Amino acid sequence: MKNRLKKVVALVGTMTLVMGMMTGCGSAAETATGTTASAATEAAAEGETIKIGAVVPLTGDVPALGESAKNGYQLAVDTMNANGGVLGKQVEIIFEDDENQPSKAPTVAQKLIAQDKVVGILGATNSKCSIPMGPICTQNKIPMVSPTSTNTKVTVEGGDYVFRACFIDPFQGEALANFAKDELGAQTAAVLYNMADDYSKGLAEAFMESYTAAGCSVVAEESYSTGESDFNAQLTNIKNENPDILVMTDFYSTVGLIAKQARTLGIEATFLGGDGWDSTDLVSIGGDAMEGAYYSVFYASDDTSEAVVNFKNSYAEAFDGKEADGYAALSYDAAMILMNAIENAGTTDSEKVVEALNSTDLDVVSGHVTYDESRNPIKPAIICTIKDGKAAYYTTVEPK
Amino acid sequence: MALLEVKDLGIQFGGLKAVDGFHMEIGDNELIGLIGPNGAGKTTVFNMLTGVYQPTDGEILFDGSSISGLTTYEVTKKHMARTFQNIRLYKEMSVSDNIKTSCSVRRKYSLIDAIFHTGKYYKVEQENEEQVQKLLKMFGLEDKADLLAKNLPYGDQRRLEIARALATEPKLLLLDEPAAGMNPQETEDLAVFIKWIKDEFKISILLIEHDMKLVMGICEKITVLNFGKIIAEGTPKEIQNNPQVIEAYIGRKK
Amino acid sequence: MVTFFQQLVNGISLGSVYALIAIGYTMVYGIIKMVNFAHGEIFMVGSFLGLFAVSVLHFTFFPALLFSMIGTGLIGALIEKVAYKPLRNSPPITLFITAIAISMLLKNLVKTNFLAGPNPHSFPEVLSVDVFHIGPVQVSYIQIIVLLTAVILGALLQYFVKKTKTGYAMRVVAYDKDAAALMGINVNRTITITFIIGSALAGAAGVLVGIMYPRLEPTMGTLPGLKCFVAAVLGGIGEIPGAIIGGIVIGFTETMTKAYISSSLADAFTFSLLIITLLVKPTGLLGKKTFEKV
Amino acid sequence: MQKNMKKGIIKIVIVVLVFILAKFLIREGIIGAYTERIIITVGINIILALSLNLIIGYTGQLALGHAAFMAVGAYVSAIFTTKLNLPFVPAIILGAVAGGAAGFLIGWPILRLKGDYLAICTLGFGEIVKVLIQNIEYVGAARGFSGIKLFTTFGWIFLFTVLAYILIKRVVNSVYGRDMRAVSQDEIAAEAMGVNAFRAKLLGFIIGCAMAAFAGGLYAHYLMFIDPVSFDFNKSTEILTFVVLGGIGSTSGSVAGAVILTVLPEALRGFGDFIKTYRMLIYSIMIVILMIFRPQGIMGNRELSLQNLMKKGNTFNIKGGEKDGIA
Repeated sequence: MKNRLKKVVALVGTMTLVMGMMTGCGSAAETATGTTASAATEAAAEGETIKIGAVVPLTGDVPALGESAKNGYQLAVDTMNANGGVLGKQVEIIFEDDENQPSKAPTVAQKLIAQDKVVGILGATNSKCSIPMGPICTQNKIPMVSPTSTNTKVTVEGGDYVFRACFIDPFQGEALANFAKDELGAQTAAVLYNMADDYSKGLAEAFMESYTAAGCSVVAEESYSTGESDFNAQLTNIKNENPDILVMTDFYSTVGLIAKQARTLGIEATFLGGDGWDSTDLVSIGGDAMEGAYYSVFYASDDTSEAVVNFKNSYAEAFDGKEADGYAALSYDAAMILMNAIENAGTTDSEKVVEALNSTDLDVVSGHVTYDESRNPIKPAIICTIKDGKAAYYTTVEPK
Repeated sequence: MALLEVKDLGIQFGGLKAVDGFHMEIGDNELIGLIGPNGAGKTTVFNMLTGVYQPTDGEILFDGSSISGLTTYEVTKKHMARTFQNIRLYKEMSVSDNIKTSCSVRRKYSLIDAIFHTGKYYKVEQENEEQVQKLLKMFGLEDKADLLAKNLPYGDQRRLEIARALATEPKLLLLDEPAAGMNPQETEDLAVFIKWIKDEFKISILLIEHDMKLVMGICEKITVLNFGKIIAEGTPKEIQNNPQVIEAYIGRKK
Repeated sequence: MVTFFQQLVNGISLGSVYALIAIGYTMVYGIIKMVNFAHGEIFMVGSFLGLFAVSVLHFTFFPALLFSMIGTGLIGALIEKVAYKPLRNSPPITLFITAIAISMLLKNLVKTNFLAGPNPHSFPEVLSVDVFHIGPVQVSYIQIIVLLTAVILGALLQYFVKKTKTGYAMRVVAYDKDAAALMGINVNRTITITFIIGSALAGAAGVLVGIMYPRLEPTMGTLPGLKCFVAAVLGGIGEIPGAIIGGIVIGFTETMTKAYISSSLADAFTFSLLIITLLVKPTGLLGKKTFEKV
Repeated sequence: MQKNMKKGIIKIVIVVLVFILAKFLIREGIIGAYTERIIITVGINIILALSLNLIIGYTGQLALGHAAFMAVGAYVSAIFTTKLNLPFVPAIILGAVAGGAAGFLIGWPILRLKGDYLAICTLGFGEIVKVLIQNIEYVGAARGFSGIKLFTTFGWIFLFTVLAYILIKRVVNSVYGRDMRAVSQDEIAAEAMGVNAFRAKLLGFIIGCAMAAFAGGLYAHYLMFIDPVSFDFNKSTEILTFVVLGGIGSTSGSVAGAVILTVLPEALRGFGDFIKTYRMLIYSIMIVILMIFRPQGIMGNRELSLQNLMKKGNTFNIKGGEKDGIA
């Protein structure tokens, strides 16, 4: 009998341990008065700091973007705290890693809201994480500002609490299409995109739509999937069509590779691309094949406007000489937009902060920001070009 | 009508005629021996009878219907079970589960019964359990029911393999060198044991064996195979002083 | 018509890359009947070793190739000794799961900041980039080098396996590991040598691929690894000439699918090719029939 | 008959008690929204681990494309609820049926293959499904399928996880489970004992795939957004690690593996960056060591079940299969 009793006690013990572990790591901060999250934000306001959450891809397949985003957010918060913080209180930023996975983003957002009692969330960096995160923030009535998610669904399906700091794919596609038609006078285009990547496919489709609408023709549409490195088959078909421009809407590492293979195959078309190109490694991988290429970007690193220069210097200073890329700049802007809205709203109550966000009228690093009715910013797109191995500002495309 | 009728059975592996013109008849409740030097084709005959190999020619009639061309489990369903030369038990399963698996050939219930634990499920499981206990008692394995098959001593593993074959309620049991690796005393017990099974279960047994004492002792008829052909058939006494058999085993006297 | 020949050249050049990796796969599987799932990752490590040799040690092409082959060979031997040897006679599932774990380990190890870090790197130009024109069709210098290396290494390996003593020992171990041990063949040494050669070949392929497609990232090994297993199986697993033919066929079909059918379904075609081959002719084009004796 | 009935009732009472306790904790806010999300993820991962364990552990077939069937279930059920406005439960059941059908479709040709070939073919099938979904615009292709209604709550998850556990226990302890295990031990001997080996393997495969699809349905209606990339080879390996860590061929082992590997990273979320950044590295090293020193995983083929506890003798009595006829 004793033996069996001991075993029963052991099982009950392990059961409670597991339950404890689960509730423990979940409820440490939650055993507040069990009120809904939004009311809790008032409780936090009395505390000494204003807590803001930030969801970034620190691990997973794009940690470089995560690092830039984290630096951008941190710099914005430090600058804000330096001159008095928000509503007289210091701002505390809490980072969480979504591993660039759609299944992880909502969980960490929920953690930030429920456990850390944040008043607003910055992120996520990529659209595929922002889309599932949006409804969580709206449900919990916590404002969310995504710095670099360009997929339209982020705000459309995210709900009233979801904003973003960058332009959306259709606008970037349209800007590129008009730029190609008017500035470059290109009548025929070939498009090569990564059909397994939501950003690449989205931007390619947006470009093709605007380009054909503007009266030009897409003579070749080719695609590939993630991890592929041989594009000769697609490029040979494209060479056959002899297009004026070749549009590649993927990230800098793949674009560099395609550009090299295209030039080796003897394709003379001008290369065109989107914000995914924005990295110092683009030229190191693409080499001189990138010379004379154009790409739309959130911000031009060699822009001479005072806001950009200050940002770049303080970024280099804060992060031992690292050069700020588009992701860092936009993350910085998103943080500024959110903090500015809290300042204007005079309280951390989310309804008022959302109202303030909607009426944002602010100059940030990537230009002047005001919001349209579906909470997307009306902002110019900047076109850069690669001249003797370096990215150079070329022109700005104003929103219609 | 004989239980098993084999006419002109043969199989060819590439150029080699492994078995040629094999014939045999087994009536009800008979114990037949099949002997021959190593590589004579004994196990190949077994594998043809049980559907492991498809014979290239010849006919196998069992219990009135032809079974040449059926798969192994269809042959077993028609009440012919076998054991293997080197023991092939389910090593990581318990002794009782090894036997219970064979019971499902006869008594089965649908997946729905299994999931919703219907009355039929309990009835069939109960019957299977009873049969397993019966066989365990008969084979003296009841106290080892929960042990893993791989942990049993060699003799018990041999007996478990026979018990597992008997659980499929065969009419004809094929034993492939059951006495392999046994000392004289164990072979002696095995001979008594096989005879007892034949009478207790009222089944026929076809026995492949090298141990002459065992085969001559208990078999009613013996067939001798050499290089795939039958060289002699008859009662143990006839076989013992048949010149071809002696020659096949011992070689010709100069 | 011109594009067809150009696509043909593209197909063969891609195929020769796959052949180079497939040789390693087929050798290891042929000898110890084990799919070294981490082979794709050893190929990736080979690329990074090549990059290290060229950019840090400033080696030229040939010394960098040797450096990478020696490096990957040692890593192959280490993996075999540490992870695979203790499991030599455990069920295939355990071995397969260990291989998956090793590939995860290599991928994440290279991803750490101590080594290459997560971001893509570019391979400096070591071989001349000029291009030859045979009529309208053009072939780049690197494509020729890769094809030649695949054929030469394949022939060398075939000679080694068929003619030398160790090669003979390998074939015996492939046939029956336990019997070979009884015949006085040092089975462990033979298996280690097999792993060294297989991994060194993957290292060579890594360097060549690094030069041909100069974008290196820790995850670059998985997809080619899979496709080269398909090539090895298609050619008849365990057959070295089969691996080369299998590689060329896979490279060819992939290129033709991309060119003429749909470039987004190319991978699906490659894997369906694998499933069809295994069902129609499980031993592949050149493989021998083996069956289990009851 | 009564003895089984008595034990059955005790188990049901315990399960209901735990449910009420959990519901109470949630209402009181002791289990906050964040922990509730973890519990839901744990539930889904348990069902996935149980379904894969049926294929790998009991039927002995190393299938590496499990995430593909989860994808089939997720997308099919999402189409039914979001595009055709079917209610939740029929939709995920139809998703499971679709998963089972896909299991049959791919199982029929592939299950004739052995060991390594089977593993690579199922892996290849996983990639094919991913590429196909990426090419279907109706479900948003690579951009993902968003706007799926939120249906999966704690209540549903608790119910379906318990049901899944009971289903697996009952299949494993039935004639069909024994046939599967016999086939995985020695296919030729099993056939000689009257077991149709191919059918046993196919049945195990279909049930496993249907259950994975069911879990996919729950996943889709909890995350409200699914995209092809989240059902790739990494997801299949993740499920494989649950089964391997828990113990291949042990039902409660799979549950333990799923719980530990889901709660651990969340519990460690608070601690230093070291574990977070090197998590995958630690997992892979752990598996290699595990395979060498403890290939049977934590639980081996033992079973921690109430049944053993009630009996004299130790909780982890070593025996081949599950003796108790009841869940």
